[in-house]
Amino acid sequence: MSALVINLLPVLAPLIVASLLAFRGRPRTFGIAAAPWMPLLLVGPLLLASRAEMTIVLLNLRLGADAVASPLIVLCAVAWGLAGWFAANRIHRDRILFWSGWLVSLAGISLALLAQDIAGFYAGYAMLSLASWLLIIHARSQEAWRAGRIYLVLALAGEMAAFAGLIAIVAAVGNIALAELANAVQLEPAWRWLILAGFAVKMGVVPLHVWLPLAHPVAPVPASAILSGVIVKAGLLGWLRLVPPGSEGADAVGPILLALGIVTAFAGVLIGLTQRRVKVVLAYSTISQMGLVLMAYSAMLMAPDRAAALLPWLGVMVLHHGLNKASLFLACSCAPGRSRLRGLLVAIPVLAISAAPLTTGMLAKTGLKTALAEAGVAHGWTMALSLTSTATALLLWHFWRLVRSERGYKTAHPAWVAMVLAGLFVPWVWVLAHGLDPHLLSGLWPATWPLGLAGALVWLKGGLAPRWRPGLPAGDMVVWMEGAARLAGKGLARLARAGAAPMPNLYPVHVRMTRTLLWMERKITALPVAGLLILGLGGLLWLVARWS
Amino acid sequence: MIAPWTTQILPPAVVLVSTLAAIVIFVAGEQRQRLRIWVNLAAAMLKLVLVVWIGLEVLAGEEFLFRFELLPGLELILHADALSILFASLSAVLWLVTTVYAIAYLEHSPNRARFFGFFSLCVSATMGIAMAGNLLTLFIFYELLTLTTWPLVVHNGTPEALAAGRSYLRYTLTGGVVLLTALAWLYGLAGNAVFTPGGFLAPLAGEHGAELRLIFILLIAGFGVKAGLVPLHGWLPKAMVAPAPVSALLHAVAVVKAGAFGIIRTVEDVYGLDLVAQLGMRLPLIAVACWTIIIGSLLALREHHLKRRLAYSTVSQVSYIVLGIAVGGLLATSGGMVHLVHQGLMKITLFFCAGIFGLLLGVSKIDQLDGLGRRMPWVSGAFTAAALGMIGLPPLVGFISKWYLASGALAAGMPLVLAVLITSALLNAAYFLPLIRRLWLNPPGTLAEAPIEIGRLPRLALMFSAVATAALVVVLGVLAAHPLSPLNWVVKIAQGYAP
Amino acid sequence: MSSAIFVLVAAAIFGLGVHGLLVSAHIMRKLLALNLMLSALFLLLIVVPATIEGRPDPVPQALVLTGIVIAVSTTAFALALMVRLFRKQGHATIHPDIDPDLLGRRHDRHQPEADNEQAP
Amino acid sequence: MKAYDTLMLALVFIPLGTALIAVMLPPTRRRWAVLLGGLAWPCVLVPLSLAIAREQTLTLVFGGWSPPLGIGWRLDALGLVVLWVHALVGIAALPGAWQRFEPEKPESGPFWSLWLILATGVNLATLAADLFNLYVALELTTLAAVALIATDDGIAALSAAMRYLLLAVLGSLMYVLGVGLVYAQTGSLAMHQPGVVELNNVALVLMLTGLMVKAAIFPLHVWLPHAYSNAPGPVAAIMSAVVGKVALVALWRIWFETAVDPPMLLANLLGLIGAGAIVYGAVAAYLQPRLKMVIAYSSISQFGFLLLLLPLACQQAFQGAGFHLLAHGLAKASMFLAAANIVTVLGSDSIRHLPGLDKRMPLEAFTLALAGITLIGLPPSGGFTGKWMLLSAAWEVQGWFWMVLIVLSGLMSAAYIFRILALTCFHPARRAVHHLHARPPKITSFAALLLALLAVVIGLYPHPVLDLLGSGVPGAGP
Repeated sequence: MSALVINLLPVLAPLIVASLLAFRGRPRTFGIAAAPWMPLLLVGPLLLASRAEMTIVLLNLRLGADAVASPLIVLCAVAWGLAGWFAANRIHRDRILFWSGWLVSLAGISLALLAQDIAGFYAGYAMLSLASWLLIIHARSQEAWRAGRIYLVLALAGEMAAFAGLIAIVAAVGNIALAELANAVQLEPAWRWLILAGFAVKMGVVPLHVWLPLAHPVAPVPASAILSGVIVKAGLLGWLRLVPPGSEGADAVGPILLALGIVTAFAGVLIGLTQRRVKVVLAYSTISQMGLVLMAYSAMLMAPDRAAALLPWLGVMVLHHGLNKASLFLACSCAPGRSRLRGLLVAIPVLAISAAPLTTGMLAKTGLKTALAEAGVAHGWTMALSLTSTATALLLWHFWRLVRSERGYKTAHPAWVAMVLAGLFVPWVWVLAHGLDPHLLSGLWPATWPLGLAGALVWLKGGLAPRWRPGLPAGDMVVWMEGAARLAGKGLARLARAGAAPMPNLYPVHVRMTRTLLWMERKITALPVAGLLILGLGGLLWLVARWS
Repeated sequence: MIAPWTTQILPPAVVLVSTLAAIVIFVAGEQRQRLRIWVNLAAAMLKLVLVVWIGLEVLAGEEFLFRFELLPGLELILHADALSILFASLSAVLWLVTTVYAIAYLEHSPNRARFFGFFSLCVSATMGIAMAGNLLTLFIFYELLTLTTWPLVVHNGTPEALAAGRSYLRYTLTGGVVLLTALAWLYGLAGNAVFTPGGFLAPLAGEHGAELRLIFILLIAGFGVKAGLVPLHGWLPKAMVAPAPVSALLHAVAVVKAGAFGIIRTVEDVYGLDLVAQLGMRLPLIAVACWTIIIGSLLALREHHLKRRLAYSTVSQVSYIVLGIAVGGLLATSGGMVHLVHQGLMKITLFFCAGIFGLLLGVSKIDQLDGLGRRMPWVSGAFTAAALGMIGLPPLVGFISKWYLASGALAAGMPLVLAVLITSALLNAAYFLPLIRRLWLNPPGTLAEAPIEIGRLPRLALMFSAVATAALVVVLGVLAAHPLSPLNWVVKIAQGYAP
Repeated sequence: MSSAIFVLVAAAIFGLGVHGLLVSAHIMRKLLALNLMLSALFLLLIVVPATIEGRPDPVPQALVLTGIVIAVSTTAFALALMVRLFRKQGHATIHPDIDPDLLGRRHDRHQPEADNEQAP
Repeated sequence: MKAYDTLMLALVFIPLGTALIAVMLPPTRRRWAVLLGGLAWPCVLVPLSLAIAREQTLTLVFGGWSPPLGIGWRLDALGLVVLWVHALVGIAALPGAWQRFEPEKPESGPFWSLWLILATGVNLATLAADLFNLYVALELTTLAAVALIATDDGIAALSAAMRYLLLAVLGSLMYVLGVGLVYAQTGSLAMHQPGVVELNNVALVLMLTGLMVKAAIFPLHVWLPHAYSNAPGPVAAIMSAVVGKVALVALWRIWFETAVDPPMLLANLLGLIGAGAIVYGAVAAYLQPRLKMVIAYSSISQFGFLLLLLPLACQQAFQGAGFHLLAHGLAKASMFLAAANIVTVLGSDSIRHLPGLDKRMPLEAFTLALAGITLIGLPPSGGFTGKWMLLSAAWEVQGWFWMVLIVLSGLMSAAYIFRILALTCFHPARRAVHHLHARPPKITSFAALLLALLAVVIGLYPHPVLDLLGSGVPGAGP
């Protein structure tokens, strides 16, 4: 019973609080006050770590925190909670809209995290995708609507693709527990690709990344913090849940994903370098970081037997990126250029993400490298990996130069500071808690030289960014996509018009018929005609009778 | 275990309850409003109780059968099996809600006695369809339904209402004629047409294959008119000129569902899916359903009149039922049948809300919905819930149907059907999400401040019915796995057809 | 052999009658034509049946007698009707289109002014 | 046996006697006499029905003179059905006639005795056992009917009556000519022994045509619309219900019972004529500007059905046609009675005055709707039963064309019925008639409603009638 309550609370409580917002007066104020702290409820299941089964709910819903979800649960609890604290003081307009979106997406992600059956997971994921739309369009400016539209189209399409895939599983084995999924069914490759592509939308894997650079700048700061820090990782969860390492046939897709990952990692950086707006730059950096996560995941696919051991390392990467990226987003509205201290507070996550020695970033890189080594990937890949950190460093340098000129609130919000500290320590705690070997010494040099390279480049050319800039729009290729969509829309409209055939108007026919009939009647009413009719009919009958 | 005479008397009783109510209402006349209200509510309650009673008895394995020889060799059979209980309980529940809604909606409007009289008659016709035990009975009540809904369609008496009524009759009576032909033919061939799970025509398939094929087409066409299969759907959008409760009942329960129900009976109880497949009629049926689903959604996408958009969405959604039945197998069959209930709930909620917007604020076009969310949060909330359900968003009922239909389609090895379902879901999103956005996020339009003349009590009644059905949409979705949920009931039925 | 002639004569008279009944305008003429046809009919009834063993068959006689009764009464009645029609419309012919409503024109015998009422 | 003889005698002599008595009574009393007579003779039908159910036919021969010289009567199931329709409609029409022909009105003088003479004629025609008797009876009926139409003296009614008279007499002359030929060939006039009318087609054709004129089968219907629509309501009711039907029944009898297997081709031709009647009547009814005209044309369309019996000759077809005769008679009569009330109140039956009628005269509106359902043949109603039997007959003889025709006819009648209903109940009353006349007593409305209800109810429990008809199929019916 207690297990049920504790596991259900993180999902139900946000929804209840959200429904409180509907009532004017005290309930609403209470709801707004309570909203920021909802994520902390996720700690419960994490500590409890036991299943709860609800046979009558949804399609026999099963809840519980497991190893796969736990890093995300931690991330969600910390990052989302701190962002909520931040939002509590910094969001002033359209609070109902903001908080309802915030709470529903929280409920969604909690359900996605805790659900142990396919239907439950999909339900949570769908709630999350739709509700986070509300966070994106919060500003309701032209730009926001556009970003929201593009996000919605991509998210729904991705969701449907994922739905098709997981329905293929369900059709084969029913709505089984995710834990048994690994080797319950062997899937046609097409379905697996559908699942991967569907969740890749959330992850922002190239070429499905276009919504991130549009959504992050328009969303309010705390919202983009969780979008970029937490929500994008829901896609990763989807992969781990539905295409778990070790499910047969999955290892085949590993190399392709690996290539895709490295492409994403570099593409994110390169396009990011051409951007001028801080949050857009951060969005692209997120894209490239997700590329790294993708590589790690593909490594796990390629080395299924070691997957269990690699899972904690993946957790490290997730935590590291999520927290640091969230703190960078929060920084954007805390006027980081105003004092040295604030500059330091920005610098720490910057360095961490560009994997400076002894930072959590170095841990993440180490994790990734071990993973690749386990997967028996050629040495060249590892080389490329180091180059990605150089690129990231350049991108973040670009960000650093832009962010110092950011204005915004004069005061620095404590949640920001807390987020920075969390980014600094939580991954370490995680490493120690899981007894992982951080490879400190062996990791030093590989962590140092890419940065040095980056520094050199910056020093030589005074930073690439300012001078060399082909004017790519934010969300690069989305422009073409929009054009294509418009054309398709026109086509559909024409099709629909063809479908609706109008009823012919029978009125003139009716009138003519009346006239003719009345004329006829008048004619045959005249006695001679009538008599002739009688005789004629008789004659006809007689002829027929004779003839037969 | 109950007395044998009860098992004979109950099915006709369920049908006749609302007929009696109708007679009382007609006789009482226009002025006796209080009496009318009480008779309506009492009859609805009574019917609900009876249906639930029968349902529980059927669950306990009781046999309900009422036969009456109409013509030599031509019997009027009313029986109660799980499927009829499904439809009957849906209509009973929704009738109750709609009655409350209609009483409030039509306050101070003329011709209420006529309206409620035919309203009740229409429900008893629906009940008859649900309880019908053979094709003839089904046909008889199907025709009665046409007769009793026509006055409701033309109720307003405006020229366009009359035009709508004309086209309604043009379509439905033609459908009835087609059915009659098929019926006579079938009786000529088989001598009888008592519904039997798995069908009873298999023995004839040998020498009469071609005729059976033709009869099947005729039957599907005849029922398809009411079920709104494209291109037989023309009357549906026109009929939207009727008052909101009518359109709600028409779409959610009475007419459209009657057609779908007839198709279910035809496929499952007259032919049996195996025979249908053997006659080579299964794939065409699936094709028609898919085509209707897609075209209906496209037409809805293009429509700017709120109720008409909803109508087109009905056209598309009802074919989910046909699709599920035609695809067959446990999963798809249950998915199709459960959509009978789920679509009913969602669509009636949508029409309730549309009606409320129209009545209170005079909203008829979708661009007049701007910013109504703040003005009427509850109604807009109900609308939103139902619309999201239509899209198939978990954990709402639409999701459950979609889930079963899709997995059924794949289990039957038809990925194309899955593609159709997904496309339709996206199209649904494309024509419902803008409405939701207008309700909540757009700046209030001119109508959002329009004054409301309706009294407080009727407003509450209207709101109550909308919110109640919306609550069902949510609850039945969340508790889909509950042993008494429609889903489980339907799975029980489907096991009878597709073990 | 003789009967053949009679039959032909009867047929001729009948034809004349039919023509008169249909074509002549005045009702009186029509009625005369009617009687002509009747007498042709009686002639036929009397003539055609052969005699049964020597003595004439009584049945046709009976028939003809009855026929005559009917003919007389019919004629009388028709004449009465004609007279009333004449009184009403001033001429004893049947107007070709007796029902103006059939031509779309309004015509209310019961309520002549019910037609041209304005909005009450 | 004797008992039945007296009963059959009563069928004819009660109305006849009452008519004669009525003539002698002072005008104020006539109504009462007629009321007694009109209510008395139907009571005879009850024991007769029982008798018919037991032994299919009853015969009566007068004073030892055997036909053809003497007069013989014969009653079978079909005749019984006709008599029942006649009785029911007659009783239902009484209230209307009662308030229409009050003693102080001039036209009420002859009406009441004519009314009973018409009844006599109809009963006689139903009972007649030989061709010539039939002729006499039909002639009597026609004369009475013409006189009744003429009671409402206006130019329209009078000339309609005159036209009816002339055409009917022409028809009956053709018929009796045929009879003469028949006798000349076979020396017999008995109706109920096959082979009397040999395949000498002149005779057969002459009789058929004559009867078709009297039964107003399209295209020989020209007298009907004006006659019906200008006759007083009760008269129109009784005429549409039985007067035309009697001639049709006679046609059936001659076809099935008297003629030696008539050529199938001829049967099909007659069926086609029936089809033409169905279509033409329906279309014309749809286009009429007056309510009574609509009803009249719908009768033409419905008579077409009864001709379909000839091509579909078989047991079910016979049952179906007989049942349709019953249902249509009741429904059509009720419509005419309702229309009569409407005319009385609105002063006109132009359909432009119908809007808003459901408020002013709800009973009449409801009657029209109910009767309409039967005419369309929607289940459950008498019309549907008849139509269904005909359908299954068509199925049995594999007559696909007839099947389609019967099915489509429902649609066609739906067109004009629903046009009327829409106008009556759902048009906003734009052209309100500015002064309404006194409402006729409720009983008239209820009488009409009762007939319509009956027409629907017999569809719910048709067994007695069907069994009756099933037992008494005409000789030629296979």
